[in-house]
Amino acid sequence: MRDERSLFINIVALLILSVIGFYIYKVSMDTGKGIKITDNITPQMRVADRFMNKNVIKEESKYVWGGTAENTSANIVTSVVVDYRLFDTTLEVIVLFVTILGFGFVIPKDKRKIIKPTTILNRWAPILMILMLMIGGYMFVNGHLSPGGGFPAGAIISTAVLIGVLAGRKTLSQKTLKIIEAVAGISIFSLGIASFVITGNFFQNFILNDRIGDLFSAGLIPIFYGLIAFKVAAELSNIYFEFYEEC
Amino acid sequence: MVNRVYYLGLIIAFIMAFGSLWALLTDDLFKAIVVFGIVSLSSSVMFLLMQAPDVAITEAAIGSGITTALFIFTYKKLEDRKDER
Amino acid sequence: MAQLFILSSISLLFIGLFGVLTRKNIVKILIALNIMETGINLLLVAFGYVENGIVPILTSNESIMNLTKMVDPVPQALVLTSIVIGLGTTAFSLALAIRYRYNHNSLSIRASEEEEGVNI
Amino acid sequence: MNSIVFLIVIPLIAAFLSLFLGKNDKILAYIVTLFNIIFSILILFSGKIPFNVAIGGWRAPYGINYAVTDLTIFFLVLVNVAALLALTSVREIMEYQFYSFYFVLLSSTNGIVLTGDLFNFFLFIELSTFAVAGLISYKRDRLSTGAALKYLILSSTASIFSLAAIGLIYKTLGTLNFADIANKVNNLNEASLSLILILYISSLLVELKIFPFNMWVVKAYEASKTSVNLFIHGMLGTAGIYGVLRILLMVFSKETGKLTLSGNLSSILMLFAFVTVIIGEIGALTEKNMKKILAFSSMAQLGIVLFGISLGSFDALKGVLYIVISNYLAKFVMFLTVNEFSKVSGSTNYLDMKGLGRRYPVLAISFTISALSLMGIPFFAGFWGKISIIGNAVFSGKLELIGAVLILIASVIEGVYYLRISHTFFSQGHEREGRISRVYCLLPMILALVILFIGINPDSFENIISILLDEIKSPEKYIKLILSLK
Repeated sequence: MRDERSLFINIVALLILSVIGFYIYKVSMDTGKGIKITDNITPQMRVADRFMNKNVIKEESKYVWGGTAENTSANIVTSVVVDYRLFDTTLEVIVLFVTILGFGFVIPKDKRKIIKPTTILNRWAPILMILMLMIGGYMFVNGHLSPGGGFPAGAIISTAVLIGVLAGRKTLSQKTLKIIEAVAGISIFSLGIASFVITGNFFQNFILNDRIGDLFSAGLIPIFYGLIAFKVAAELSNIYFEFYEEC
Repeated sequence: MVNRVYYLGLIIAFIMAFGSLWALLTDDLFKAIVVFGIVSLSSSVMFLLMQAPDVAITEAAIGSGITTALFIFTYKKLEDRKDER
Repeated sequence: MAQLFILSSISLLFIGLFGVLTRKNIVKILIALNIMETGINLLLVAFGYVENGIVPILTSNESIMNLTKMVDPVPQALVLTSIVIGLGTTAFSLALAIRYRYNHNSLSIRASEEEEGVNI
Repeated sequence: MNSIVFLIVIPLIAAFLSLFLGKNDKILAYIVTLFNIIFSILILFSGKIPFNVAIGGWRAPYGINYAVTDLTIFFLVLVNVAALLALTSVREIMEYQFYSFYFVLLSSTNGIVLTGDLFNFFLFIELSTFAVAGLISYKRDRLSTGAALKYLILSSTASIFSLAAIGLIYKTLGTLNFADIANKVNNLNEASLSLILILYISSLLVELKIFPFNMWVVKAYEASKTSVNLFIHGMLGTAGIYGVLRILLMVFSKETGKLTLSGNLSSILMLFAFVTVIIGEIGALTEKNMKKILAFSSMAQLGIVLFGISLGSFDALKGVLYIVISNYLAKFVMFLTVNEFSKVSGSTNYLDMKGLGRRYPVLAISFTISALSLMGIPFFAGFWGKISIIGNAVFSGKLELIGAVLILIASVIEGVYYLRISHTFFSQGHEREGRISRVYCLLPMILALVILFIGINPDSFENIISILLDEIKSPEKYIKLILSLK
């Protein structure tokens, strides 16, 4: 009885999938006129062209390495994430905030006891933590020059807290984490409002006239990435504390 | 040179496809979680082949590392509950 | 190369969808959902891929000359967002799953119907 | 008018502040909601509509933009007023998480209505999904956990589809801006367009409670508090209707000035709407639990709305707007009434509410008025909607004719179960101890009077609707507004 039912569900699912697959195949083979899904379109035919040439405001502007532009982040993905589409990123931070809030709200409060750690873990934990903090810090400070950025940096910093938890060392309390989270979140939006007061536009990068490729370039981007990193780290560390009892 | 990269991509694509099928069809929950972690990690290599190092780092840290850790914590918590009964 | 990327990501998408539709264990469903999310992220980045493209990061003056060879940065930016959303979904639904297990003493998605005595 | 972004930023800051305020959260919630209402009404009367705001100073197709037009401001006021009305039904002290979720829901529904960017729209929908899932699971008991889990899994599956659609749009048209897409959509292949649309709409259909995505509705309504039901109905549902209107009719419409969904898609949507109406009406007929009945009924009403949209004519659209407003008001009256009655009778089964209508005639009469409006009895608000949808559908084609007959049958079924409930309210019952304060009777009465006013005097509302229809008729104005901005 049970097996027959699961077999039936499997067959129905395969049918649905094959219908969708057939539909996608048909669409990709369709020879109507107009742009097709299978057409080969390069970034130069999309909005990305302006992002890469950094000429959204002035059409004919050009830039060189070490010069200034409307956006001075050397990593173009970062410039899209934290400047051209900054509002998306702030909303993403809110998504993480809401889900972690819901996580802490819903999860049952019987926490695991930490088994007494071995000497090796206990000894090496501070060194590992400092290493993790350094890598995370490097990542968000250099987010506008090299791959990386606030989100992985936050994740790496939070692993430092995780190691602390597993090694049974007292690092942070949940109350502190909550305060870090709220302060970082509020300051992201206050920076947005500050830019409204200064320039008249929300979430504008109002520190200008620096050079592409410098460590201190890209205006507000490193600041935003730093705030995001601390917020993400605080939120993810909160998850570990929900699972494990603090020592 | 291009060929070698292509074969690497092919191998990773097979690993991902078989890994995800295995993760879904196996009965052992813990095995499924670990295999899912492998799938996620190999997808980050795939991102690297697609010239997207930013995404690769984020996927490796968040998609592969922390998501898998969350699954394992959940598994442990559910195991604890089983012991009580 | 682009074809390989698109095909592999679509296969992941379909395998994940199959899992979401057929699995009964909630944690399994969440794993399937995550596989789907990985697939969609790969698909989005694959849409921005250019044959023999280079990384969209400026390292010197020559890379500014090579802007036309760069892969599309916008899908990568979107995927950065969608990865974090995936983490959020997973975290929230795992917490709900734990609570569900405590309430129903079962991880089956149809647990409430089974308890009510509906004959399946 | 760059300050329009405050409508979204202020609730988000309040969401962070609510972590620390404890019992004062309720006051903060009222302050923020009132701020949103007053701000949106100020914009309505500022005389600067329509205008466009580029966030961060990046102009329209490149950055994210917020466009405020007549349609936007209409739904903006509806959403914010719904938030205030629903907030009045929060009586007991809630934990701070409730208010955090509420603030995020408020800001995300405002954002859904305001935004002019595809990916931003998707993010706001995700945000509202998480907030609603948190609100549904607020009770943390058996029912609510399961309901929230199912809702979360369903909507995240649907959101993955819409993410695929966003990717396809970006691959083919190379842009994410609504106006730019509407500008370029004529170049797109017919088959590709329908694939993209069907993938993208899936996440909206979850919000609209349409057939393949509606198994979450009944359990979620049953498991959650009345205020949460009102949040889902008034804020999320209204914003979802706005999304469908904007995306189906203005962004992805192939011919300007004419409503043409591509042929297959409109019949698919119609079939979905039929099944939704059938499920809703039959489900409501067999249920005894008032909350479940209202959930099924709102499902059926939204099915009618989708049917009207997929008809593809402007007269039907007029009817759709009437049904939207009538359903919006009527469900508020019904949920508030049921909330009060169930507190007195101690259960949500309507058979236990016998005789309450005699003691509290104001509430029961308001309930009956809104039921009559939902059924489409002449000279109630819903009548003008149903008459123009049916009148349009009868002469359009075979499938449309079936739809018209189905709506008529549905009205009869609605009549059966709603009048059964009203009859139960007014029949002889035994005495009870609980009392309902007069203050709580006031709000349903006012809303019922509004329904009556619109029904008797539809010309007053007709003016607003004709302004909205003018905007939908000419998407090129929207395109011009956004793309010409420096």
